[in-house]
Amino acid sequence: MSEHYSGTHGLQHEEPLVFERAHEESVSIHLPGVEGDLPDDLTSFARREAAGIPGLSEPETVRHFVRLSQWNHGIETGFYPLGSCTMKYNPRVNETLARLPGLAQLHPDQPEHTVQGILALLYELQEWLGEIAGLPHVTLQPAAGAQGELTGLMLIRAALAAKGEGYRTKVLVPDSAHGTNPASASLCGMETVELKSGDDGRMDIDVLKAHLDDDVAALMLTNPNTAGMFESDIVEICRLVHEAGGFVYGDGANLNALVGIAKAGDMGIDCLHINVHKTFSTPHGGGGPGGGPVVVNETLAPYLPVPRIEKGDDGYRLLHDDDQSIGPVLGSIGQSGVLLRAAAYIAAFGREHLHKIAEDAVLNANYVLARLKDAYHVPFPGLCKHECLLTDEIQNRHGIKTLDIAKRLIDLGFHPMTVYFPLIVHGAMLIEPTETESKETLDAFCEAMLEIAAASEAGDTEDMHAAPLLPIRSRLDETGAARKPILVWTEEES
Amino acid sequence: MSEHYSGTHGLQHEEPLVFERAHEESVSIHLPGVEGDLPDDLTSFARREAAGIPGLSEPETVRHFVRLSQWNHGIETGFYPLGSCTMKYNPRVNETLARLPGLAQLHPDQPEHTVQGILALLYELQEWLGEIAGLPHVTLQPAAGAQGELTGLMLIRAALAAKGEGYRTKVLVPDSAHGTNPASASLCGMETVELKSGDDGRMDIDVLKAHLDDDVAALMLTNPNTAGMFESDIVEICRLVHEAGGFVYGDGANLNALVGIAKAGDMGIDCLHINVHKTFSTPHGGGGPGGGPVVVNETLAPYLPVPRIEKGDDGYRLLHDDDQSIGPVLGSIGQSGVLLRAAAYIAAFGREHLHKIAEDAVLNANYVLARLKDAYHVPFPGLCKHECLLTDEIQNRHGIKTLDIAKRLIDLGFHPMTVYFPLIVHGAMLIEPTETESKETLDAFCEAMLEIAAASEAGDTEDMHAAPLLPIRSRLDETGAARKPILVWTEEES
Amino acid sequence: MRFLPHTERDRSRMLETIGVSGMRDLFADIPADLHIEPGSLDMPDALHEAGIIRKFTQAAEQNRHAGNTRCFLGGGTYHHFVPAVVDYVIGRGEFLTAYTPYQPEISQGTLQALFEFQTMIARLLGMEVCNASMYDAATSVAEAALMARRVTRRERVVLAGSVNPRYRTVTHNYLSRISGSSVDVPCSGFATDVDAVVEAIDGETACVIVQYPDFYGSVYDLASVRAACDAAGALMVVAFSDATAFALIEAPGSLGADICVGSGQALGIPMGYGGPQLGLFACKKKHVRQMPGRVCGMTHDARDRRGFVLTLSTREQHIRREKATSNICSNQGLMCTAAAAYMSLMGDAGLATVARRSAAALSRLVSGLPDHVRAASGPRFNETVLSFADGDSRDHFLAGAEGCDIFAGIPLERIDPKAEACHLLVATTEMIEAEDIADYHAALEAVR
Amino acid sequence: MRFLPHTERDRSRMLETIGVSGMRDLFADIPADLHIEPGSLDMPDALHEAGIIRKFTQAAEQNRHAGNTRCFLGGGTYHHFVPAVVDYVIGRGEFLTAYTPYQPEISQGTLQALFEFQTMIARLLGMEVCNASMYDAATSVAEAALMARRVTRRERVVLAGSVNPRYRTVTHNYLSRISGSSVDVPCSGFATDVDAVVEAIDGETACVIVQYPDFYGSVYDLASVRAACDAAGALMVVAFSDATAFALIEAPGSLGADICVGSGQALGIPMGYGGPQLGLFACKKKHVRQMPGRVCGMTHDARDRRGFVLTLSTREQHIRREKATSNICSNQGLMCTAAAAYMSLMGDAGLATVARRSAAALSRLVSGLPDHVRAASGPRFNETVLSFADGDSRDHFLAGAEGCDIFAGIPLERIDPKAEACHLLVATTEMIEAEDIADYHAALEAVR
Ligand SMILES: Cc1ncc(COP(=O)(O)O)c(C=O)c1O
Ligand SMILES: Cc1ncc(COP(=O)(O)O)c(C=O)c1O
Repeated sequence: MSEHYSGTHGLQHEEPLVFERAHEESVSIHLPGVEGDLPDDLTSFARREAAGIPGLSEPETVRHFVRLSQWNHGIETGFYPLGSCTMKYNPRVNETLARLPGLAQLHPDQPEHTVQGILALLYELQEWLGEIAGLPHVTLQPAAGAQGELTGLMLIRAALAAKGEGYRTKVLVPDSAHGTNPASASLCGMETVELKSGDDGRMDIDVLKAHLDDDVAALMLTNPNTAGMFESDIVEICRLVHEAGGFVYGDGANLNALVGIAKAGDMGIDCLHINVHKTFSTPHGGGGPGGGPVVVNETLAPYLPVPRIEKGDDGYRLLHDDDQSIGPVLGSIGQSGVLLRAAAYIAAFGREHLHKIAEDAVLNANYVLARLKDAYHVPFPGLCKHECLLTDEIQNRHGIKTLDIAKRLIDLGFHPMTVYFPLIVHGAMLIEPTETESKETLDAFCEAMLEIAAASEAGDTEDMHAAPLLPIRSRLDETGAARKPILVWTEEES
Repeated sequence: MSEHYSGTHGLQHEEPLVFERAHEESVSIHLPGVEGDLPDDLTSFARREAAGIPGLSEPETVRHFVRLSQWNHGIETGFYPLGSCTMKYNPRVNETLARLPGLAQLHPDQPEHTVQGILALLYELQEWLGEIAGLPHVTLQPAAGAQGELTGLMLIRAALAAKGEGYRTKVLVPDSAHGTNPASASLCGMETVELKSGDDGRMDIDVLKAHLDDDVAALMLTNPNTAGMFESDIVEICRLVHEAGGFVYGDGANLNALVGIAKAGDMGIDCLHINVHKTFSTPHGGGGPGGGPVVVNETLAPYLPVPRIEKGDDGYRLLHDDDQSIGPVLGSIGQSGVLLRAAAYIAAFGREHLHKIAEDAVLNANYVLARLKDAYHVPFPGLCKHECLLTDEIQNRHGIKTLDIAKRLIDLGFHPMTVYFPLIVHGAMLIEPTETESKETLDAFCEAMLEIAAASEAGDTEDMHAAPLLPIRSRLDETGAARKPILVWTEEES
Repeated sequence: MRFLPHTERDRSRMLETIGVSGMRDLFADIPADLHIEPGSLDMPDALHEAGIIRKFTQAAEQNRHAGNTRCFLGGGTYHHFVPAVVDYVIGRGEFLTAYTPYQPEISQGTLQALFEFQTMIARLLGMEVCNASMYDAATSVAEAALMARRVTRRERVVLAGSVNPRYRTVTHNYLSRISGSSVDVPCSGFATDVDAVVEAIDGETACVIVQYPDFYGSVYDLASVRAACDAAGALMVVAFSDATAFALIEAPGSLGADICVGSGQALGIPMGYGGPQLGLFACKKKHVRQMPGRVCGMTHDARDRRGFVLTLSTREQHIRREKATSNICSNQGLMCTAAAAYMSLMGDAGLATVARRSAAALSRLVSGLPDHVRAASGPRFNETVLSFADGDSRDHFLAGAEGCDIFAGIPLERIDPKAEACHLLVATTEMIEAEDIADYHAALEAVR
Repeated sequence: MRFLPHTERDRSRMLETIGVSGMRDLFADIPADLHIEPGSLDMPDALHEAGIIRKFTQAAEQNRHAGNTRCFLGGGTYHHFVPAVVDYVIGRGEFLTAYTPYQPEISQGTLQALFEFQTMIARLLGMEVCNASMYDAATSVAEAALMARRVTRRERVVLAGSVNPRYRTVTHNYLSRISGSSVDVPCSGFATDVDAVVEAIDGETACVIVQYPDFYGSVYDLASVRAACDAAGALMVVAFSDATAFALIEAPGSLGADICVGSGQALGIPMGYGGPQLGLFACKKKHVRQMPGRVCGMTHDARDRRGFVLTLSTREQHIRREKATSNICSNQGLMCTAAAAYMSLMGDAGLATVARRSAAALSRLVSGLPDHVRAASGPRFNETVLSFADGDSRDHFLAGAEGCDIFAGIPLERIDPKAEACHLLVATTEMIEAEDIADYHAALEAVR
């Protein structure tokens, strides 16, 4: 192992499934509450056969999950440069705060005068998000970015309907867009039209113009886009869409490049979702939870979902009913625990430091790009923003694919970048370092990438095809898994 | 790897020293407090050169220590059968409780009326420990078992002095005793006389008698002893010592075998320390902190250290002064945070379950003994208590030593047992499973031990001499380390 | 700034490598008039960690919470006990700070936990397969309706009026922008009107959605609904709000559910003022390719060792884009791990105890009611409706109870805007002790 | 019982393997009359986890703590800020639930952390080597005296009277049962009487123990003490109670300390009502084989990779038994890891800020005192003595301040029984804000 990278090594245990650990009987757990038999009138409904939930003792449970945890790479254990995912450090103090009984143990239907503290924090977050985006009206309800998209499109449809233009249902989506954009459009009953990106990886204004007609409800656009490029024509783009009677929906997944630098509202964007689990550092948790607040301008504000947090003379309250509102998109006011962590992240930076998030994020991406641009093909040269896009074009000549590079990185101690996304280039490798990584880590990663490129050049590719060799598992049979899916464990599978 | 044991594998990173990670300047951390320069009258005392403490950012610090943590075996990651150490599960809820601001953020010199809650908990713990040991007078002050020993011997000296027998300074200590016993005696200004154990690993009454004279201050004895054997003659032993004018000091490190089964006080023991980090499950923390409360009978009670927690009509208070007291042995009332965890462990078992600690602990040790007794030499056959003692006598014939067995266990996924202690047998392997291990784990461990024995028998010993092969480091050069000690890092060492 | 590792010297060296002269040059592609002055946002100054702790602690202290009150609130969120172990497990950085397990070789921890979760949930619900989470129960119900439409290629969705109004509103909201209709079937007496539901099922019906136990806590026979679905070729979707129920009463799968959806919050997740919640989604195996959301499958690695991967991703947005079964991407992964740890600790026996005590507490509460309050009739699990003479007497009681540290129930109209303002939705869990019920009764007596 | 994994069936199978018929048989070697009836202890019944949480939470709520008061208490324990990261690190099971690193191959985490700790502490104190912890400052001082006796083969120990009385009492206590004498040198004006200390050093003296800054916070020149030690062949032992001081004022090592001992509690460890604390112990390298306690050393493994081990164990009780340098075995290992994490986060700059603000707060406090209170004169770090006209006026003020959520100081006689009952020992840290000092002054004015 070179001195540059950490590699991976061993002190981890094989661990069976929890079902294989289970005893014949579950270990008795001592619980509070009212002793009592099954109430009489429920006996005829009683469950006949036990479900088969293990019931391990506490020591066994802890050891089981601690061992499992050690099979994961996390941002706390290593670099995690997944493009479009903004895997940054998750402050530990935020975990403590979100667990304060006075914040975590609140029922969503407590009388509002008993939850003024949390409402104040959430209300303040709304204001901060509105200010950062330059779009002052906010809903915290959407549970993640994708739901934010759905919410935003619903708002746009509501505004169009109010204008008597309910017939507009076409949504323009660049071919570089994330899959959730078209999927959200469909869910909202709209048709997606894909816009081919220009040769520079940016939106092609002519292509856009060609699609702007009376059916257009909205353009959904990500800025910087998923190739990491800022859409420099953004003002013109928004103007054109507005002129054509449509709205501009901003996918805020890449907000990390812009915090404190430029505002979506100033660009002409009408509506933006913010993935707080990206830009504002709430932990990804192996898939979620996230949070996808939506910020909008004056025009869309009347339609925001209920319940809404309002500030009155006698404190904060929840507005549950509003005729113009599109109604709720979730069964609660939002992912409160996640939102509190986002508020804590923003508070730690504050006015004077918030722009440094974007500065260091963009600095890091450009640094990686600068160090790798000779060894890897850069499809869209020039400045990138918070992430940089490479392809495997050069390595392909030696039979090395993006996947091989990714898996080899694992053996060198790094989580791979996002691979094969965006779809607009062949063999994409999208690298997003985020602002919380040190130069030392970036250098180590670049050394690893350069070593892979050199090895590929030298035909020294055996390790790469077999990679990863060091983790607890080597490449997994994903095809087999999909062909004959085994989604639950049964004694026969063992 | 057999299906029986987990082995160890890899997803762990090499990680440099924190000094090697450091930047030229430290990253600025934002702190509270009163802004201000160095007060004038301190300028002449100002430090001239910075110490050279790294100053990493928070993301770097977390990753550094998380990676280091993964290089450790802990009770949460696997079986830890260190004899005499009682490595049992440390309940997670106790960690939460000990961190409650109302318990953790108390200054030891707050007025007593502002700390009634914690005093109540600690007072209750005193009562519980006294009841469990049958020795009702308690000090929570000693910081660990060894300090408990010192404290106990001080009490004994005080009681002897009060009787005008201050000349008694001889302490009888079986040769199976833990090293702290003679070391504590020396520290207390007493002379140790070592008693040779009998052939059955127990105290030899004749040897004892031969040493009982007018100089004897105390017998220090561990029961069950460090060979895991109950001193069945305990009542007679105590009687003899008392008759000779001495006291019996009990080393309570092995209390786990007796909780709720039998009381030290009933046996005639005058004074006992309790390692709460063993019997009552406070985490060992890679070396400490521990807690070594001392429980004593009526005779020794007047001399207990101050401050003492007393219960009065108007609540609890600390008694700081008492003429008869030996005075404080620590700068505070004790390791409060540790003691609270112990109280929580006891509370979870309560009256009806406490004896199950000892029952399952003893069951587990005897089960392991039963499974291994044909493959390994058992120096003292018969029932054991909470731990069982084997030796490498059989394996020695094939050139395999206790150390090799221990290191091989590591590769099979287990922490080794205590090795080469007690000193009364050659190549000791002292195995203490504790009550919180499952039969499944014990079986896996026994399989591993049997496989090692079989491999040794078959001369298949290569792996054993080279072991461990799987962890992040192989055998370390301990001799070199001691010969030319490098105890701090300097740039030249790198 | 303590989260940013660079020193100024690092920054200048990096800028040099990039070949630009200053930080602002990195943003040269952003039109100048879009740039805002650094530090010009209208925001408070940065807070140090101690200040943030102070701020949040003070806010927390302004709230009253389930730790220092007796909480009889339900309506989809329940104050069950959460063992400290659960929180420790999901607080470990390796679970907490991992992304969606796209690289399975270094994500086996999350993946095995998800597989265990899926298995346990499927078993608890009596269903064949289960995904690795939706946002919450309300969106799970909506997604179930959408899935039923895909499976049956029909567009009409029938919802029992006794389904939690929040689930229904979100479902109607999700369905209202696409073709087809969704209808609510009125309920009666704070219970499901099974006959009316059966009546509403027709040959166009993609699915009927019932809640079991229903929104009002009522437990009832689903057989006729199942039969009507069979007759009409519709799917039966069973929703629920407290998953512990199925350790006690028959699981929806055994009652014939084609899709079973609801909340997993009861399984080790704090109430959290509404989130993060956990939406559960289970269905019959034959429909699995129409299921929304992430799912983990068992497979093996190149050395033939058992391992786990995300699978069936051709259903998902990142592959199928506008044709995906759902737009969901980030989900509630960590909450699945929490639920898995919770269920491992509890086991069948522990879950049954939780459910039995929750039900026993309700029985006890109801059986001791003074006669000026009426409880809804019929079998109930751990939730029911109490009716007062009028809104004033109810609100008077609520205020009095609050004074005794009791959150005595949710005014029904808060969740169900159509309800008269004199009812309380009341729920119990194992966190309610006999003494708390006595105090509840006393508070009722006090306003008699 | 949730901590015990066995089912009854497991137990019977195991008993069978052992070859006994019942659990009681396993205790047959214990004389029958010693057996007590299972369940007969006079103890409360078992509490479930929710009950334990309730019990401890209620107890915690009866206490007032530094989180909701302003704490001006010192005397060896200080309310410095502890970043959440520190607590997370030491809460990770791999650090928390490991034993002393006897098997270095699977304990490199603890060992490297200890090595980093030793290095950082040595650097902070300006000393050459450092061990991996003593129980607390008081026992560290006692062990330093014992070590100095071994090094010099002399028996007389001189303690400045300005050493924390608790450290002195424990030290006298440790020394009183072995031959040799230990003497206290009176101090004057709440500061160290350097001349008297120098005076007390003679040719029999093993060491002189001074505290720096002393118990009263006073900072003074150690040069003459060092010179006197050199002249007499005695060791100079420097004790301290707030290790952050040495980010600001010259380190004891640079002032010539042979042994430097004190408290590491200020370095990331909560006050914890007295424990767990952290005793620091550093010395010159040439004396290392007389040092007490565990120590970690750098070495390499069989494949020549850098690694760490516990070393110099031939000094210790488990090898040397009655001839060991100390009886210490379990120590404060986890607190070393906490201190290492704390110092990594702080760095030179952060520690200097902590120290500077602690001192600045004291200056501000003292400079604004009304004239009915007198502060001790001379340079002070973050602690001083305030004197009142009499005990009543002091106690009156203390009570008033407490009413304003201020713990205004420790009555000096509580720690130093010989002191008159009209003084307050007052300490400040970076947790004290300007506003808190204003409130302190206001409280003083209020009782004028
Ligand atoms: C560009 C982009 N848009 C939308 C999303 C969807 O956001 P979420 O996962 O929060 O639903 C993502 C998430 O990866 C994304 O990268
Ligand atoms: C038998 C015995 N006595 C005494 C001790 C010393 O206890 P402590 O480490 O708590 O000082 C131990 C610790 O290992 C022990 O096993």
